[in-house]
Amino acid sequence: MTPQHTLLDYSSKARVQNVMLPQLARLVRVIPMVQDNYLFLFRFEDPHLNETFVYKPGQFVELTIIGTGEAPISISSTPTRKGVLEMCVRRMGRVTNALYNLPENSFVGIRGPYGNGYPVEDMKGHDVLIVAGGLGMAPLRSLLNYILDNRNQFGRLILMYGTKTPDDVLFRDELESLTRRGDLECLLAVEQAYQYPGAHPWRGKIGLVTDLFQYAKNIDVPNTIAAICGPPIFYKFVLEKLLKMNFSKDHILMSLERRMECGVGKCGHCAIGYKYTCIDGPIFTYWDVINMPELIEF
Amino acid sequence: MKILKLPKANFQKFLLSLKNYGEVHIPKKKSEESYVFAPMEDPSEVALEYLRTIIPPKKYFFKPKESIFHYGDGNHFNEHIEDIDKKIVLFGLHPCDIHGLKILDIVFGTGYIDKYYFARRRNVLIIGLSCMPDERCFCRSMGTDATEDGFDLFLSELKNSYLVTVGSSQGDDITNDLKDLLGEITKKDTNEYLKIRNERKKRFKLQLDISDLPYILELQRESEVWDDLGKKCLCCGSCSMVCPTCSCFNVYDNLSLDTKKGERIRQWDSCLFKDYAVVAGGHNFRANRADRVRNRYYHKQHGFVTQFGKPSCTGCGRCIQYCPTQIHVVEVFNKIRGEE
Amino acid sequence: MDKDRKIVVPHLGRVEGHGGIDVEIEKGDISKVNMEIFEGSRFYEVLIIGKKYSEISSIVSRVCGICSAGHTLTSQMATENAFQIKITQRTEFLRGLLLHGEAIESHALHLGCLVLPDLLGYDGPLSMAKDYPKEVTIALNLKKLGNKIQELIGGRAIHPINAVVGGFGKCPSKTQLEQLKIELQKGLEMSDAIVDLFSKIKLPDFNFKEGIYSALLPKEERYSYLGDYIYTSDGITRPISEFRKVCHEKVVAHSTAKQSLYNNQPFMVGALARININHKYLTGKAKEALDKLFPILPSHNPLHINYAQAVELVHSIERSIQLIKFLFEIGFEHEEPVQFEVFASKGVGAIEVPRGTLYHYYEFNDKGEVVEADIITPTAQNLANVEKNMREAVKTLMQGPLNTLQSSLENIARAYDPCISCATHLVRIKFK
Amino acid sequence: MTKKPKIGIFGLTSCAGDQLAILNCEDELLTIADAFDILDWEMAKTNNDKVTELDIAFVEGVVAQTRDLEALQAIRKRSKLLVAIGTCAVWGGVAAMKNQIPREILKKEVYGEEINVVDSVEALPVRSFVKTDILLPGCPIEKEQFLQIAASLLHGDLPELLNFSVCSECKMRENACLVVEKGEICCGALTVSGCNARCPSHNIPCGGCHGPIEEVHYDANYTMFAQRGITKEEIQTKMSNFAAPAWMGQKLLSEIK
Ligand SMILES: Cc1cc2nc3c(=O)[nH]c(=O)nc-3n(C[C@H](O)[C@H](O)[C@H](O)COP(=O)(O)OP(=O)(O)OC[C@H]3O[C@@H](n4cnc5c(N)ncnc54)[C@H](O)[C@@H]3O)c2cc1C
Ligand code: SF4
Ligand code: SF4
Ligand code: SF4
Repeated sequence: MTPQHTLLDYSSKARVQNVMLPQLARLVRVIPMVQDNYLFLFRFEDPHLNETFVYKPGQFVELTIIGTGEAPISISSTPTRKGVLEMCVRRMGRVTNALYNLPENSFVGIRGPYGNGYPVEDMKGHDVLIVAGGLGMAPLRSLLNYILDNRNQFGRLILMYGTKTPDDVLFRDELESLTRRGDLECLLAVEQAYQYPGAHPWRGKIGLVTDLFQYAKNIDVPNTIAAICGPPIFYKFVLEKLLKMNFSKDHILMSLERRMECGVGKCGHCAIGYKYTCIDGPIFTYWDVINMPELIEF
Repeated sequence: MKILKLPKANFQKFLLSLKNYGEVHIPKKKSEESYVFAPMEDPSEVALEYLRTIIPPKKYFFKPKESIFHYGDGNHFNEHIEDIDKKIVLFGLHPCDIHGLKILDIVFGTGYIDKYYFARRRNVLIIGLSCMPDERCFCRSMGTDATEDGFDLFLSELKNSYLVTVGSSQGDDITNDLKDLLGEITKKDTNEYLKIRNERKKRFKLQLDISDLPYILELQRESEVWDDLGKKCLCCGSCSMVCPTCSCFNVYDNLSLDTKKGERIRQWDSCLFKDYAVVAGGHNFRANRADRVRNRYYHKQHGFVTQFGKPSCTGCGRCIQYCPTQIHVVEVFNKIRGEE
Repeated sequence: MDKDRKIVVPHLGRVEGHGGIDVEIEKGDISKVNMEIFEGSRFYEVLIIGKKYSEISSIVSRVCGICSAGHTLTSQMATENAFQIKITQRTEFLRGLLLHGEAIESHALHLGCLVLPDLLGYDGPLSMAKDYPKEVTIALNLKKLGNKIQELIGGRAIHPINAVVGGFGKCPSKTQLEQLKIELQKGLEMSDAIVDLFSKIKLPDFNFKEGIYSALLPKEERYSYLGDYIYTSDGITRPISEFRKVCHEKVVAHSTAKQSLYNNQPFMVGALARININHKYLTGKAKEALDKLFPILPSHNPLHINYAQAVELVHSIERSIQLIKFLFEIGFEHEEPVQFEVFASKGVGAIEVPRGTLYHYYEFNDKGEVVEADIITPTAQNLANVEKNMREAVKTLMQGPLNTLQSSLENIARAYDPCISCATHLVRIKFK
Repeated sequence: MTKKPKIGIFGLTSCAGDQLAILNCEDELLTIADAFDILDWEMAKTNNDKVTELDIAFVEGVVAQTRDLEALQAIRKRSKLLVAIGTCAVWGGVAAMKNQIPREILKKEVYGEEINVVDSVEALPVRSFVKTDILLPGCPIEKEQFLQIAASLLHGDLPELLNFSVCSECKMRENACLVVEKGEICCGALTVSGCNARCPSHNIPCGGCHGPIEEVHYDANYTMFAQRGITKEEIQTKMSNFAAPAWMGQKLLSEIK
């Protein structure tokens, strides 16, 4: 089991591409979405890389703000639309703050893609239920668009997305336009549709995200994969709902977040037992999550 | 396997000749009870009686603090690998430390490959040295009390000579170059070796039964043993720093005053530190000391075992010797096993 | 100028510490000249009561960041004096080096960063650097050299950690000292340039009267910052244990720093006092510098403190090179601090630190805990003399323009390099 | 930041060691003067601007008299960001060692019975009185950490310092542990890193001059020393040298009495 190391082995390993070294990229556009949650668009400086950078929905990159540091950020765009990498970033601390202060056209560093991503190959042929709460939409958007771009390879597609107010809805224009699509059941809910003068009127539902389940009739549970992402309280209720509907714990996909310093399974920070969030995750089945100690309390 | 004999009378010459293959580093005495691996200035400095150095050989491959790339000179991230061309002959590793490196080879070489580690690994010749355990050694329980590989040469001490086992083609080159210092082994040597070997076996005082330990740990997750440890542990991280297999690190940037040039640093970290599992927004996944201490033990004897089929503890006893509050791994696991 | 006038200079920039010169001139006559100290009290003499002998030096070091090495060593010497500890020769050499490091740093800082900008009309070294990059660089490099010595010997440039009662925690290695020696040799050339520069600057003389000077007498026939006897320029030599006879401390209403008087008279300590008393012991390049800067000795012009510091700068570098040679001669084996017994006792330590003689006195109980302490800093000793010099200067200068008067007084105060934090900050002038 | 940040460097009651530590950045000093617009720094220049609003104020020292407090409040008012530099400003430093003794008594001890002009209050760190944005402890501050903070601020980031104890740095330097081997009272496990374990690297036990780490484990420290026959009192007197208010907050010193 233990690999036998030889000098040849060492020297070949000393010659690999350096995973800690970012590639130079440019911040090409910043699109404000909701307060402290903007969409950032990046392109690699090396034009070749923009074509060859292959990733899966649910994977992330380590984003370097030059002079400040690095942070793991999920890719929000879909690999089916090449050229730009979109990242939906929440302003949280040092690195994310520096990104918000970064003028368009500045250089950044990107290395990745890392993580397992959604098992899209395995999901093919299945119905897919995407349930998002609040900012949890960010990593799921990549999956959503990926499925839409490969629509015929998947069965029924349902999106349920809930936020506090219409002002918190990520990708609102995009999602609202999707509600018109016939091959997607796009269900949006806000807890409070309070609207101020001049605001865009809310056309979605009012209530909790779990209330949306009543609008998605006849879900073929054994044939459906649920991908869910949201705050702890969200998990508590959505999981309850799904389990009650008899979803297999293996068919529920969740995205976890941990402190990461390397993204490549070396620094140790994201390890939970023998699983590394960065390489074995960040997408885990609910069954995995149950078996990982110190999980987030839902 | 080629095995030769180095008479003790030739030993100093042997050490000196190693200079031809790189900067020779040897165990040296640092204080009353402590030793370190350091460059050899004179062969007489070698502390052959040493059992464990404060910091294990990992420091040669995975540095306590190093700059991993630079930026600011043009629009590039410039890879920086310290000591990339430095040839070192590391003399005197005991079997547990050779196993320690073998474990790090797995950590840094599985999945994504850590170039920094291997760039230096390929430049360091490893010369092992046999040992007689003290009351803190439990390598025998970890299966790391002997090794068949992971070295270029291995010296087993007999009364008047060393058996020199050749473990690599580079090791073979050295023995060829130094053939004047070396001789053939005899039946008598073999017998002497066996005698010493049996004597050594008897010397182990400390034992840890690791059979089904992961399972027991699974059962004992909520044991009060962890809470008691949490009360005793300073979370100073000394045990992680001195452990041959602890390899967590932090990454941060150092910026120069012109705010353009900078470097990325990686520095040893420890899962015992309070901020280790803090995520943005402030949630700490292991806010209690007890959780953090437990994590270290679980990683060594549960997580790593599940992942790679063996524990990531070599039984070197460093954490026992250097824990300021005298927390003792073996005692901890024995308690957990209910075998106090 | 016979009107009542009042000027307030709440802080005098570029002096380490907080203080003001408070001068009141009433009807053309001086009614008051006070050095007013704004520094808060830290009560060191009380803080260390009950502390163990091993902890005192690191606490009292914090009296002053600039002469922290001096405080550390004086404190340790007082403790050693109390417990009758005899230190080794290596410790003596290393301590010498540390003190010279401090002198180099402190004199270079004062001359290059405070005095020169003043004399050349800049508000500080940073603005001066635009027109005199070379001079500022030399000063900074000399300062750095001093810090390097302190870092190497003391373990840290400010508040040394390596010096302990009875010796040092760790001795520098051969290669480190070799490297230092090379840098000291370069420093010697730089210090020449400083002497040259000062020899071209004429300092005003305000008709100062002959003063009283006090300094330690060197143990051997050479210029030194260490000694067991205090010499006062009235010709009396006393053992350091009688330091209270020389500096009789009094508390003055306008200051948190105490002032010292000798026979009820102000007196001067520091570089000029040392040069006035001990100049005959200078040799080598320092002697050349002395001859260049001091055609007449003794000098009674406090502004010549700056010249004296330049001479000492050269001396300290030369002597450091010599000390390194000695260290090489005795070798580099590891040496633990001297072991000793603790008993109820008293001890005094005295060192010539950059600003003058520093005294520490402690009384210990049988557990080696401090029961009484007294620290007399050079600035405290000089304060009364600064006031005296100012009175003299005001007499000469009163007829001149106001800003000349003010800047002259500030120059005098600054010449003393009053590290006020150790006693106390600096000049406020009020014309009533 | 595109414009040069306007800064001031100030000292309250202190030994000036932290300001000196900045002056000791000999190689970087001219760059610092170029990168920042130093409006107010009494220790290094005359003609100081006392009114213009500052982007950053670096403050050294403790509040030991009413004058210090007034100065501090004025600094806070004119500054967007306040950086407390040095253990005095962060924890109280040596001056706060015996805050439990009433100032009146201290005054009498040092200045005698008859004098009562000395303005003195209980010595407390800067952050006991005003909001401090960044804390850089150290007695004195470490040059490298100061430069790192300065560069971060210039870049527009809030600097972050690693927060673990001296022990880890000490081990990284491969020192023999002074507690383990010599049974000395070393404050390393209690004290925040940053100095690269200066003292233990010179065979001298740590005196705690950088102040405590965020999460000090008092009980474990006592146990550790007790295992070696060292009493609580001995540890406490040593611990109280540089950051007494922090320890007193733990109601430790009161336990002795
Ligand atoms: C797989 C994955 C995907 C993610 N995807 C997204 C995404 O798509 N969008 C998004 O907005 N966020 C995402 N995050 C979260 C994001 O990574 C964090 O919000 C981000 O790291 C914040 O970085 P910061 O520097 O701005 O925050 P900070 O709060 O400044 O730092 C972040 C973390 O680093 C620690 N830290 C930093 N410096 C130090 C130090 N010197 N000492 C001790 N601790 C330190 C903090 O404790 C904290 O845990 C993702 C996280 C993971 C793991
Ligand atoms: S856990 Fe302790 S005994 Fe095991 S390898 Fe690490 S330091 Fe050695
Ligand atoms: S060395 Fe001991 S006290 Fe320190 S973190 Fe490890 S177990 Fe805890
Ligand atoms: S080891 Fe301790 S006392 Fe020494 S410098 Fe560091 S923090 Fe200060």
